[in-house]
Amino acid sequence: MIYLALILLLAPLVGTLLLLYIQNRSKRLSVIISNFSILLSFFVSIYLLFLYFNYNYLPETHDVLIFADTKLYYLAFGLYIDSLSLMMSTVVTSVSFLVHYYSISYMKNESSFNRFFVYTNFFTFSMLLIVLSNNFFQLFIGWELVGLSSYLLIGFWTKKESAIKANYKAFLVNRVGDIGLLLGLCLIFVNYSTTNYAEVFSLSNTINNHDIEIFGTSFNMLSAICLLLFVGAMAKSAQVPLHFWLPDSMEGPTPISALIHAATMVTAGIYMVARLSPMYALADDVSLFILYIGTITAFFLGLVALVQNDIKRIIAYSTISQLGYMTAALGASLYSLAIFHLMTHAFFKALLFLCAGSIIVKCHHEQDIRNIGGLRKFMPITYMAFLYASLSLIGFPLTSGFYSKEGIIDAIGYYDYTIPYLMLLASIFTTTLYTSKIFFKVFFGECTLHDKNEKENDKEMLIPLIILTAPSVFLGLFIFDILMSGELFGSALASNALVIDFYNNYVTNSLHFFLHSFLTVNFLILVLALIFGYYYYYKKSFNISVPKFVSTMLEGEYGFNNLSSKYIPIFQNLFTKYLWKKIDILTIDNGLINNTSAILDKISNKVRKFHTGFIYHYSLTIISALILLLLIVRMQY
Amino acid sequence: MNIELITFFIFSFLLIFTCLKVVTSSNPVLSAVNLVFSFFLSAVLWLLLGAEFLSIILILVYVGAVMVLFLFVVMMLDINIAKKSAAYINYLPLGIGIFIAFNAIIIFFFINTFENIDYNAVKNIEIISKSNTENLGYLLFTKYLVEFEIAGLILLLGIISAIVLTYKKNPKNKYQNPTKQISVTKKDRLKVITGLKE
Amino acid sequence: MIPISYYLILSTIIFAISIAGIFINRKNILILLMSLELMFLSVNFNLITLGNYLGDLTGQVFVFFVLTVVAAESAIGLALLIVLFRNKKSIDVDDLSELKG
Amino acid sequence: MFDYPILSLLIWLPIIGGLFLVISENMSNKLSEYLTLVITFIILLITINLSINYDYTSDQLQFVERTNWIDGLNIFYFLAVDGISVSLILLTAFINFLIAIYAVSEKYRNKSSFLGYFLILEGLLIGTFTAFDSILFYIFFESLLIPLFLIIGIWGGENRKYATIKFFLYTLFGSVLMLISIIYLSSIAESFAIRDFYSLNLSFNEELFILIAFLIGFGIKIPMWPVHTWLPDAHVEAPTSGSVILASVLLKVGGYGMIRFMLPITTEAGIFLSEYMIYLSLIAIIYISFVAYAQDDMKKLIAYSSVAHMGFVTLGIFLVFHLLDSNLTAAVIGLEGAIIQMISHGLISAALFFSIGIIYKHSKSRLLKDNYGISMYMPIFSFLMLFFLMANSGLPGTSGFVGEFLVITSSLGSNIIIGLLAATSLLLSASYSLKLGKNVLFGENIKNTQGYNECNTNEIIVLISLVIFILYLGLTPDYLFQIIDHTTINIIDSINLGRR
Repeated sequence: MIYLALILLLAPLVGTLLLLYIQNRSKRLSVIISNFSILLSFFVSIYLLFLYFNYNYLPETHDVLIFADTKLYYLAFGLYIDSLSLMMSTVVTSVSFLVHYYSISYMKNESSFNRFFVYTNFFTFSMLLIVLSNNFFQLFIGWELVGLSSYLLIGFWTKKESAIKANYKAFLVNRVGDIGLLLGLCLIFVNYSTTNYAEVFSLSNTINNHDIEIFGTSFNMLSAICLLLFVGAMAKSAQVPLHFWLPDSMEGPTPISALIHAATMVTAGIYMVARLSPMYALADDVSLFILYIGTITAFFLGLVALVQNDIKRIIAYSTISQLGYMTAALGASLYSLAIFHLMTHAFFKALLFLCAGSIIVKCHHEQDIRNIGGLRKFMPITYMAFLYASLSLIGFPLTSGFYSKEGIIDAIGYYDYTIPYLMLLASIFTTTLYTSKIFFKVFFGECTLHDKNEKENDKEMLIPLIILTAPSVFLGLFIFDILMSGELFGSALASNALVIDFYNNYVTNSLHFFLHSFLTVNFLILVLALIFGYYYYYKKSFNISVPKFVSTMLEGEYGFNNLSSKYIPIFQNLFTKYLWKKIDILTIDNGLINNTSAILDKISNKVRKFHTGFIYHYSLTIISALILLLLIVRMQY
Repeated sequence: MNIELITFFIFSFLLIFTCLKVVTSSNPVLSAVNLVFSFFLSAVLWLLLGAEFLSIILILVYVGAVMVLFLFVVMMLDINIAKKSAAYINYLPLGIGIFIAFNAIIIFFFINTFENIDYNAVKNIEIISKSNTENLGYLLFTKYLVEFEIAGLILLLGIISAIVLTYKKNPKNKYQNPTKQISVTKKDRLKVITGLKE
Repeated sequence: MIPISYYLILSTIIFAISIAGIFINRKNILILLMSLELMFLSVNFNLITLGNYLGDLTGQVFVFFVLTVVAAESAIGLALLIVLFRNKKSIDVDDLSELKG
Repeated sequence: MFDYPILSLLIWLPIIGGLFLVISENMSNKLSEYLTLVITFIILLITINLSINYDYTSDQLQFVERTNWIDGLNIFYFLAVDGISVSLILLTAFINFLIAIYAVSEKYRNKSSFLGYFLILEGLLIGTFTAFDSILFYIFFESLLIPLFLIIGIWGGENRKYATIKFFLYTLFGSVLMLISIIYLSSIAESFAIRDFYSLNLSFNEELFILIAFLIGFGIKIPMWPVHTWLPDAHVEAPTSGSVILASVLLKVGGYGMIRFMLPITTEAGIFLSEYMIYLSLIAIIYISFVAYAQDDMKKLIAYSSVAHMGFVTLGIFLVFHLLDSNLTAAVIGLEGAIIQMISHGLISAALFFSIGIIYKHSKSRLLKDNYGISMYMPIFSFLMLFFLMANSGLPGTSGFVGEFLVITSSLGSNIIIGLLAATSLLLSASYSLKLGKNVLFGENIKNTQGYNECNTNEIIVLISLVIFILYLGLTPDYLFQIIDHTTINIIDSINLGRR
C-alpha cells in the first residue's frame, strides 16, 4: 500500500526531472513524459481509492525520509493514506492530467514548451506532497513549493511586464500567509516537540487548556494555533484580506488558471483546515471567525465579478466567491460538505476555465467579453461544455454544483446561522447573474468571428472538455449519499455528527433533496436571476443606473486594486530608500565612522602646529617640565 | 671672618658677574672674553676646594683650547655685530623669571634638606699621598684606567668629526690616486687598428 | 671654613644664569654654546664640592672626564656651526626653523 | 586511526602552498591555477576523511594536538575539533575548492599571488576553527585580515582603498577589545586554553565587561546591526572570489567565536543582556531587509541580505541565553538553528556572489538597471540563479529554510512576538531577492548590449555542485544534525553545570 502511494507521489517528480534532462529536444518526447507521469499517478490513486473502499483498509501512515533525528526532536517526511487524502489526490491528478492533455494544443506554438510542462509536473508533485503529508513540517514544505510553482507559472511569459509584476505580487502575498502557517507550525513544534498529525490530534485536548500570552493578555493556545494556521489558508485560498493576488494571476496561460487557480492550489487551504478538523472542531471561536470570513468573501467578491469585463477575471472572482462558500462550510464545522463542494467546484471550474481558454484561442487572444459574441453556432462543443459548467456553478437542481452548494447553504440555514445564510442566499443571485452575463454575451448576439468556416479547435482541446463535463454534472449525484451519511470521510474528518444529523432529518436522500429543492427559496432566487440576466444581457431591454460610488468601489475591488498596484510599491520604494539613505548612510556610515576620522584629522592638524622648530621653545618646555618635576618631588617630601 | 671666606665671597661675586656679562653681552667676542675670565675665577675657587690639579687642567684645557676655538670661530665667521637686535630685551623678563624660579626651587627647597649643611667644604682627601695630583693620577691609572682610554678615544672622535665636517674638497687641486692608477686595463690604453694597407 | 651650602648655591646660580642665557639670546648660536659651557662648569662645581663632602676623589676624577667630553663636544659644535654658516650665511637662531612641524 | 597530525597539516599545507605561489612571480597562470586546484582538492579530501573519522557520539574534543609553544606564558599550540568546527571546516574546504575551479576562467594580473593569498586565507580559516588556545585563536583571527586586505586592496574595484582601510580598521578595533578580555581572562585562569575559561566564576560586572568586549569584537565580524557598514563597501569593491570567501566563511568566524567564547564564559551577563541583544538582532533582520530592498547595486543588495541572514545566527545564539532558564529544548533548537543557518548561508551567499560575478563578467556593471532579460540569453544560468534566489529567501527544501525554521521555533519558545518579527524575514527576504530576480532575469532584452552568452563549463560545475549541496542540506540534513547535535547539547549542559 505504501509503495503505491510512493509511486503516486514521486511519479510527477520523476517526470519533472526527466523533462529537465531532455531540455526541449523534442516536443513529442516532453509531451509523452509529462502526460504519462500524471496519468500513472492518476491510475495509482484510482486503484488505491478502489482498494481503500472495497477492502476498507484502515488509514496508514509511514515515515519515508528522516529529515532530522536528534535526541530532542524528530522531523521526517511521511505519507498518510486515508479517504480524504485519496479523494483529494484523485481530484488533483485527474484535473492535472486533463489540463496537461489540454495544454498540448494550447501551448503548441510556444517557444519554451518543455519548461511549461516541467513547472506543471513540479506543481502536481508539490500539491500531492501537501495532500499526502502526515505532518505539519511536510505540509509547510509542500505549501511553499506550491507557491513557488504558481510563481513560476504565472510568470511563464517572462517577457510580459504585467506577468512579472503579477507573479511577484502573488508570491509575496502567499508568503504573508506562509508566515502565519510557519508560526502555527513552530508553536506546536516548540511546545510539544512533535509535528505528526496523529500525535498533535491526540494532544489537542491538552493544547486546549494551555494558554499563551501575547502582549500580556493570555489566549487559548489551541485557538491561537488554529488562527495562525488559518491565516496561511486565507492567503492560499484567497480569502478576503489576502485575495487580491488571484485576479492578477490570470496573467499566466489559461491551463494554469484552470489547474492552479481554480481546481487545486487554491483548495489547499480548505484541505488543510479539513485535515486539521479535530483541532478546529475544539476551537469554536476561530470557527466562527472562519464562517464570517467565508461569507464575506462569498458575497462581496461575487459582487465585484459583476462589473468585470475580462472573461478570465470574472471566473477568477467566481472562484474566490465559491471558495468563500467552502470556508463558510468549514466555519460551521461541516467539513465533509466543504470537501464535497471543493471536489465538485474543482471539476466545473476547471471546465469553465478550459472553455474560456478555447474561446480565447479561437478569438486570437481576445479576452474582453464585450467584443466576443455569437459563438454558439461555430463552437458547439465548447458551448455545450460551458452550458453544463455554468449550470453546475449556479447550482441548477440535479447538477453536482447544486448538491454541494445548496447542501452548504441549507446546512448553514439548518444550524440557523442567520446572517451568513442570508448573505449566501444573496450571493446565489450574484453568481447566477455573472454566469448569465458571460453566457449570453459570449454565445449569443451578433458573431464577431471573422474566419467563420474554420474548424473549432484541434481535438486535444476538445476531448478534455467533454471528459470534464461528466464529473462536473454527475459527481454530485454519484457520491452525495455516501458522503452525507458519513461513510466516505467517516474517520478522516471530525464532527461528522453535524452533517449526518443534517442529512437524516433535513435531506434524507438525494432524490428527495432534488425534488424538495424546487420549493426552496434558493431555486426562486436562481430563476429570478436567470430571467433578469436574460433580459438585461441578452435583450439589453433596460439598463440600471448603478449609484456612482458603488460602481467605482466595485471597479476598484474595494480599494484592494490600487492598494496593491499603487500604494504598496510606493511604500516599498520610498520607505526603504528613506531608510537606506537616511539611517544607514547618513547616521551610521557617515555619522559615526567617517566623521570620527574627520575629527581625528582636525585634532592632528592642531597638534602639528605645536612644533615651532625654534630651539628656545623646546628648551623652554624642557625647563618648565623640569621645574614642574622638582615641584612634584618636593610635594612628596 | 677668616681669609678663606673672604676670598670665596670676592671670587664668587666676580664669577656671577662675569657669567651674567657672558650671557647678556651683545658682542660675541666680549662674551668669549668674559667666559675666559669666569673660567679663571672658578679655577681659583676650585683651588680653594683643594682640587688644584683640576683647576690647572681647567685653565689649560678650557681656556687654552676651547676658548681659543671659540675665538677662532668668532673671528672667522664675520658675524655682523651691528645688528643689535633689541628683541632680546622683551625676552629679559622671561629669562629673569626662569632664573628666579629655578633658584628659588633649588635653594629654598633642597638646601635645607641636607642634615649637616655647614659641613666644611674645604677638605684634602689623601689616598696615597698628600698632593691632590698624585692621588688623582693614582686613581686614574688604577681604578679608572678603562674610562681614561675611552676619554682619549672621545677626543680622537672629536678631532676626526670636526675635520670631516668642515673639510671642503677643492676640485681644482690635482692629486695622484694610486687605486685608480692600478686598476687601468689593457683595453682602455691600447687601440689596435686593423686593415691598414700599404 | 666655607660651608658646602655656599658652593651649592653658587653653582645653582651659575646654572640658572646659563639657562636664562639660552632664552635671552636671540642673536647667535655661539652665545648658546657658551652658556652650555657655563652649565658644565656649574656641574663640575657641584661634583667637586660633593666629592669633598663624601670624602671621595671619584668626584674629581669624574670632573676630569667631563672636561674631556666637553672639549670634544664643543669642537664638534663649532664645526657644525661653521657648516651651518656656510650654507645659511647666518647663524641667527631665528633662521634655524626648517624642522617646523 | 592514522597517526599523522591531521589538523596541523590542514592548516600549514595551504599556507606554505600559498606562500610559494605568492613568492614565485614568473609562474605561468596555467601552472598556478593547476597548483591551487590540486592543493584545495587535497584539503577537501583530508577534511572529508576527518569528518568521516570524527565519531560524533563522543563529547570530548577529537584529533587533539597540544605542544607547548611559548613556555614563559604557558601558551600552548593547542588544536582540536568538535562538532561545530568539523562542519565549518567542511564548509571552508568546499568553498575554497569551488573558488579554485571558478578562478580558472577568471583573468587577473599576476594571478599566482592572487591564488596564493586565497590558499593562505584557507589555511588561516581552518586554523581559526580548530584553535583551542585563546592566543592561537586570536593570532589566526587577526591574520585572517591580511590576505583579504591584500585581495581586496590589489584586485578590487574603483575606490577599493577606502573600502579596505575601513574594513581593516573596523575589524581591528573589534579584535583589540577581544584581546584585552582574553588577557584579562587568562590572568585569572593562569592559562590560555579556552576550556579553562569555562570554569571561572567571575563577578557579575567582570562578566558584563568581558561580554560587551566580545560582543563588539565578534559583532563587527558577524556584522551585527550598528557596526555592519563595512560589509557592503568591502563586497562592492572585492573581486568575485574575494567577496565569495568574505561572505561565505569569514562572517562565520564571528558566529563561531560567539559560540566558543561568549556562551560558556559570560552566561550570567548574557542572560541579563539577552533581551536587548535579541532586539538588536531583530533590528538586523527586519531593518536591514528593508535597506536591502532599496539597493540599486546587486552586490550591495546581497551584502545587506547576508547581514540580515546573519541576524538569524545572532538571534539563535542570544535566544540560548534567553531560554536557559525557561525552556532547554528551545535553547538547543536555537543553537542548532544558528549553526545550520551559518553553514547554509555560507553556501547560498557563495552561490549568489558567484552568479553576480558571472553577470558582471558579461555586462561589466553591477547596477540593476543595466542588467535585464538575462533569461533570454542564458537560460540555464537564469534557472540556477532563480534557484539560489529562492534558497536565499528561505524556500523549504533548500538549506536556507532549515536554519530559519529552527531559530523561529526556538524564538516562539520564549515569546511569540519575537517569533512573529523573525518570521517577517520570510516575506522581506522574498521581496528583495525576487526584486533582484525580477529586474535582472526576466524582462525584454532584444539588443543584448551586455553580450550575455551561456556561461562556460567550470562556472556551471561550480553552480551545479552548490545546488546539490543546498538541496542535500535542505532535504536530508540528518548527517549534519548528527554532527552538531551532541556538541550543542554538550555546550548547553556545560553552561548549566557552570551556572549551578
